[in-house]
Amino acid sequence: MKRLAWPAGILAALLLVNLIFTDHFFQIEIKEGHLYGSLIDIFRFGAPLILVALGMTLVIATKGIDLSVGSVVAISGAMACLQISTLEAQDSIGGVLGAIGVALALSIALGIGNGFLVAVIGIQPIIATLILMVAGRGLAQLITDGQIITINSDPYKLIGGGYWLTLPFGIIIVAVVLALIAFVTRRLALGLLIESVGGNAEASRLSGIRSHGLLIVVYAFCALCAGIAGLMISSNVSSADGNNAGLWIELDAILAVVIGGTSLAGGRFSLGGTVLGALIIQTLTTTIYSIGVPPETTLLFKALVVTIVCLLQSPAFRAKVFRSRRKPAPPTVPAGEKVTVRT
Amino acid sequence: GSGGDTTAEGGAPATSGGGDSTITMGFAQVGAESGWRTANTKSVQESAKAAGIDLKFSDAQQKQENQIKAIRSYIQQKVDVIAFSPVVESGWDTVLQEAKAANIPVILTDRAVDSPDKTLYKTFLGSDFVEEGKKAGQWLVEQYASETGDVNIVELQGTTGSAPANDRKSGFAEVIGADPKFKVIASQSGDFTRAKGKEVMDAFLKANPDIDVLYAHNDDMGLGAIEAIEGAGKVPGKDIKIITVDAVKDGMQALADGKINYIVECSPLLGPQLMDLAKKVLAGETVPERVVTEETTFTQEQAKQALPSRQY
Amino acid sequence: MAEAILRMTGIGKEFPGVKALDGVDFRLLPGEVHALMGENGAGKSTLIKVLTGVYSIDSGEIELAGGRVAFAGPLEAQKAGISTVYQEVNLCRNLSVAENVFIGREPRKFGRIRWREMRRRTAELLRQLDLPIDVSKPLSHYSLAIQQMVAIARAIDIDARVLILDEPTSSLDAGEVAQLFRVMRRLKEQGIAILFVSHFLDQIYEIADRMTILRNGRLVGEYVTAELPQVELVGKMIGRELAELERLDERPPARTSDTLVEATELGGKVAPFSLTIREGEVVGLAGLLGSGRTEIARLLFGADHAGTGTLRIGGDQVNLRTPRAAMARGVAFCSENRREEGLVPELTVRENLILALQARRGWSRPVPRKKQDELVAKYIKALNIRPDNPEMLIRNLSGGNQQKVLLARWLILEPRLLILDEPTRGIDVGAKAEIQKLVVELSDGGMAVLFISAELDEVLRLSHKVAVLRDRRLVAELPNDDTLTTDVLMETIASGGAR
Amino acid sequence: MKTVALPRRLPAGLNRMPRNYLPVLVTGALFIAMFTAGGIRYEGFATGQIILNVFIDNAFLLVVAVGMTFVILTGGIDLSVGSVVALTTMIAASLLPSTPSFLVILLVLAIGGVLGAAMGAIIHYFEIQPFIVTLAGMFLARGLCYTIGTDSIPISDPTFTAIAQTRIDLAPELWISPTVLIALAVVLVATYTLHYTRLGRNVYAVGGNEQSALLMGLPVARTKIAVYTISGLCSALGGLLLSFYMLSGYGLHAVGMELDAIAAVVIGGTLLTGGSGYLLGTVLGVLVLGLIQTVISFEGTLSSWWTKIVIGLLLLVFILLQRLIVTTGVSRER
Ligand SMILES: Nc1ncnc2c1ncn2[C@@H]1O[C@H](COP(=O)(O)OP(=O)(O)OP(=O)(O)O)[C@@H](O)[C@H]1O
Ligand SMILES: Nc1ncnc2c1ncn2[C@@H]1O[C@H](COP(=O)(O)OP(=O)(O)OP(=O)(O)O)[C@@H](O)[C@H]1O
Ligand SMILES: [Mg+2]
Ligand SMILES: [Mg+2]
Repeated sequence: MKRLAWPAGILAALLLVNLIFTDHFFQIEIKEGHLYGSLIDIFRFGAPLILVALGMTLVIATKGIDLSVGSVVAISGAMACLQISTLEAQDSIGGVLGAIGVALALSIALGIGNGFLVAVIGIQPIIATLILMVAGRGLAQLITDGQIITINSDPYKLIGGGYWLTLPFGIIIVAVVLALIAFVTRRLALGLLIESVGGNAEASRLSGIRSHGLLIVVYAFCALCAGIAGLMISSNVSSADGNNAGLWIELDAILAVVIGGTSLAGGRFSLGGTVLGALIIQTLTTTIYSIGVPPETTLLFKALVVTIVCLLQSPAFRAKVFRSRRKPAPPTVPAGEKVTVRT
Repeated sequence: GSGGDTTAEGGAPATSGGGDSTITMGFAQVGAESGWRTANTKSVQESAKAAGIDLKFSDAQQKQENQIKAIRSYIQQKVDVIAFSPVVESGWDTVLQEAKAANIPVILTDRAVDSPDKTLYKTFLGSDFVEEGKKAGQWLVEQYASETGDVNIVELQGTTGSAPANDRKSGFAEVIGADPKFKVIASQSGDFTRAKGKEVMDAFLKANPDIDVLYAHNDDMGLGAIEAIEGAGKVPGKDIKIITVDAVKDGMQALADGKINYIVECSPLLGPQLMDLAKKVLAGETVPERVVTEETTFTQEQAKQALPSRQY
Repeated sequence: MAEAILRMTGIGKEFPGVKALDGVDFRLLPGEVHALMGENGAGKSTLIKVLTGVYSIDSGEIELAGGRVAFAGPLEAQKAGISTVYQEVNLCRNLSVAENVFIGREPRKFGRIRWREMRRRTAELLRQLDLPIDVSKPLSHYSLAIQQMVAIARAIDIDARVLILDEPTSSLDAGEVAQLFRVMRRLKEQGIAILFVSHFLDQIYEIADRMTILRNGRLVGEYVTAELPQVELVGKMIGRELAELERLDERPPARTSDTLVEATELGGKVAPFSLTIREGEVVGLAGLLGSGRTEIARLLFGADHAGTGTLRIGGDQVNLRTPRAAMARGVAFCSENRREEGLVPELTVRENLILALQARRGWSRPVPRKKQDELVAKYIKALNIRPDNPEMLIRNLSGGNQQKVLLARWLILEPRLLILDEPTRGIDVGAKAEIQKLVVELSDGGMAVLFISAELDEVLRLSHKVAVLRDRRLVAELPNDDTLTTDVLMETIASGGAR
Repeated sequence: MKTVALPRRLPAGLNRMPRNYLPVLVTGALFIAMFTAGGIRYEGFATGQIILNVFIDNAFLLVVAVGMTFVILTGGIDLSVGSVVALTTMIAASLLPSTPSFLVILLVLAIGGVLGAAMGAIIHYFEIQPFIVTLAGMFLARGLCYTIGTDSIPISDPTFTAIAQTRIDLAPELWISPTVLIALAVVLVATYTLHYTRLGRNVYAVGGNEQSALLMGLPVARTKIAVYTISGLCSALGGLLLSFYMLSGYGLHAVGMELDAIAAVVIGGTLLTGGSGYLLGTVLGVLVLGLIQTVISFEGTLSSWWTKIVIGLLLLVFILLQRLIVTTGVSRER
């Protein structure tokens, strides 16, 4: 896939930087019966971001945006932990599943709310989801009563902090969700319909696409992804923090989507690109921690990398800067004829 | 008024909320960014109720400008006394002058302001973050007094730029800086959260094979780091010694369990003292310029004893 | 012969996979109207865009008034005295009509825009084109044809040495075209060189002095219009003879089949009207700009809500709330406004083509890829869509080819009623004949067609009956018998149906 | 018999006014309704000073939102504004002890403008999405703040303090700060620019359809770079107003202000897709956000989380009403 070449190249370059600056970065060993190493960490901590970004990809493909994912992350984690904390036996699988069900159902309901505001009422997505972004944090804290709910449940711990067949369980969840989305959008026709609505909403309506329903589904799905990510994040530290869980994850997710090559103007989307984009961001974060960038300069470093990534990805930039090297030689130009190139 | 027996006298303001004799206090809280802060809010709210003070509460969501707006609106609402926990030290002069002009006394909690004009507020009640950092450093110095080799320390800082992060870092650095064997080999922001604490610690563990000590600016980051340490197959509290600040319940539990070695307390329970001070100020009594909250430190033994009676 | 004001030599332009222009020479003399002719996708628009700096050229050179130029963009071209109307209406629909005419050169005093003056001058200008509309309304308020007129007004008001008009008349009716030609002649007398693109051969023969013909991005030749008979012109454009047109010229007999659609006092933005369409019947809608043809079509398709009246389709009374509901009843609607209401520009030809079919099947039942490829191949061939690469993004197709794809989108649904709003807009003679033939075949096969076109000839040629609109009111319904001619139609339109 | 109202040709002005300004009018009406409701519910609310306080407390946001309006009208977005505000306060605070205040003011304005112009140029010439470029700008500016220092730096410069503490009395019990005047001046200049200059009209054209604007021969590059420059300048000016307001520079100032500014612009009826909206709407948007905050602090009993929930709910109700009235209004007009 040529479209993914640039994000993949950038990811490789970032990893290379680590190879040079950090010892043992590529070392993967088995510890405590599971894989252990920096690369594994990137997947482990990147899993929630990948999930949120996948949901966001679909929303962005419809020409929308969802700012509320961070809040949904917090709400879902809070809800699940609250339920589990009231269980008699926190290790009961049934109880944990119930809690997860409630949390995800709530997430979906919130997503449907977003979709309703956008599709039916016709509110601009950024503002429609901003409402939940603001109120949702409050809701999450209302659920936790402003405290951090700590739980002690092994089955729940598995979701975000556990391992299965030596692999971090979060990665398996991501793989399953990714496969599901890929199937529904690329094997079935949902992807085409989403891209069509995002590309030209009026033309899609006149072609008979039920765009309202579609939008609601997409926002609900995005919230579901955020909900699962919320479970992972809270499970990873066995506690729910209504105020901080998923803070600013919407920005990272949007960044991941765009780095992955999906345009915020809607239309075409690339799931693979999004996954790569999220991995780039997580690698960047891990890199910052490992090579010891001081916290004060972290943001400068991030700005630098994001700028370089975007410049490299921009065909216009490549055309302008590397023009001398890659100027296409038109086969029909007779020798000696002057060629004018627009600058 | 109901239950309020404190009438405004002496140096009390000329205006009074609603014209009755109940004291109205405007309290501008920073936000609810942590369990600590929530406990602080609760304490203020509960003790206001207990003291029969009518509390107007506002939440600034960690933004100084919001806090200023809230204070200004309290002036507009003609409350009797204003209390607030400044987000940062600087930048309060203008609004405090407005309060002074409106004859409304101001009490600072949790954190001071750096205004040269000390008449802008009546008193300051709260902890000293630099002192907390120093206490953490002192314990470390004592523990490793006999150690001759290097002591490798990693630090989990609070939110970049926030006052507790800045001060706890500098107080700690000041104390351990006296002895070159203490080396801070990595220091990153964990945003005061468990999730970040775990993530950063995971990276630290991989990049630095021998870490002796972890200093976390709050319990939550420490708790997250403990998980990372366990995940790496090491024993928190033994292989890596852990010092944190705050002493919230989960932290105390971990301390009692031996996973943390030392906690410097930072008490959020300022409410009763605050109400007391407010009444005194309104009654025209003189109050000290600085009231330091009673805070202690906990070792593992002390934690086991204190745990059953912890309120937050 | 006078010295050429514009000379392009050996122009080459290649897009990924397509050689749009290949060594084309072109020259334009002052005071002439020069037609640029060619099939859809021949490279006409590309030549124009290359000239005005929208695209850079791969090879060749451009001289304007003797000096070599390479414009970095339309702004520079405009400054050098080249005023252009591009093929798609390229105006800002959110701005008022007056602003669209004057933006970038607003009348100002001390840097302050003089709105009143601007509106006054716009109104005056549009009056010259016989278009007395409210110039302070946003452009989006008006139909595509009016937008096209506004674009023309803008271009002719710009002080220019060269005026380029890329298919300006594609949705205009005869009256508007006459106005435009009057203005063009006046400009020509002032020595302005005019480059004119149109697929209406009559118009070419009426206005053009000379013509340049392109085929597949190559120059066929430069001719004096008067010396080149129509048949030969067509032959040179499409590279073969065209016989179909004549065959269609016999009158279709009136249909007596079952009624498919019956609208009774149906009203919305148009005055309540009644209209019946039988199975297999082609009903033409005739009327001037903004007479409400499109709005009738939209009502029948559920794209707009009907405020009053009833609609029966296939005997059942229906209340169409969405296009989807209409599609479920077997109605299809190919909009006149392909950019806003048709194309999904970022999708491929294939995806655009199967879009409505897929929408009807829903997201969970994808059209199998093999079926897609078959359908697409079939229609690419049937409609001669070029380039014949189904995986090309539709926005990279030439205007006429885009139109064909959109038409195909609806044809594959095999609807019971097909509403075609200006389906032949911007389509070349060859393909136009194909489409007309297709309409006849479809209606013979039992499909009802509501046919809207600004070209009365075409309406007459295809329709079993013609409904005439004036001022958003259906004023007459005429059977297409021997007595009906374009003149009669024109008269009916003008008199408001007092026949 | 039912009849259809055919669009008649009304006099230009009359016909144009209502439809275009409807969202703004509705927003204004709802604002007044909200203020009235607050006045009924809370003692001491329905005073002129409350409105003036909203202006005083939001002067900086207003200025920033004005810049954001330009950007959004072209269909872009500028996420860097909050950080640039913070950077401005930080630079001002760190330079003021040793540099004359007017130099500092010029310098920060220049920095804001240059940053904006740079982002605009990258967005236009390299065809990178504004969201990303300005996000990088946001990281950059915030990062620069921390590089200057992580502590909050007090400002004690006499000029700044004087501006900060001056009260302009309008009437007894009614006063404003000089910052309000500055903000209002910015609004006036910006309104004039948008409606009476070519730059302003080009902004609308580019937002309406960039491709068309280009083909119409409009200076698209210049316009796009200009709006980001304006936004940068406005952010820097907003930063100065914030330094007057706070008398301090701090890297954590104005966190998330970009969202407030965007929200204000959008609440004011401007479309994020560009090409449609008015500055008056933005002013109303800022006032609405400010009034919601005032209501919250008058309510005075809300816990931290209920504060957020109520802000969200008020916003929701406001937007629903606005949307409802505007759509029914428009459909009735047709
Ligand atoms: N941006 C582009 N990218 C790729 N191919 C393009 C692009 N623009 C045009 N083409 C191709 O160049 C060829 C010439 O197109 P052009 O638009 O010039 O045709 P035209 O003669 O104007 O046709 P029409 O009569 O349909 O308007 C077509 O094959 C078209 O597909
Ligand atoms: N002369 C006019 N004055 C005012 N409004 C007009 C005028 N002409 C058209 N309109 C507006 O243009 C819109 C489009 O009309 P419609 O598209 O139904 O016409 P049409 O017969 O299809 O004409 P066209 O050939 O322009 O497509 C209508 O909403 C109408 O209000
Ligand atoms: Mg063309
Ligand atoms: Mg029409």
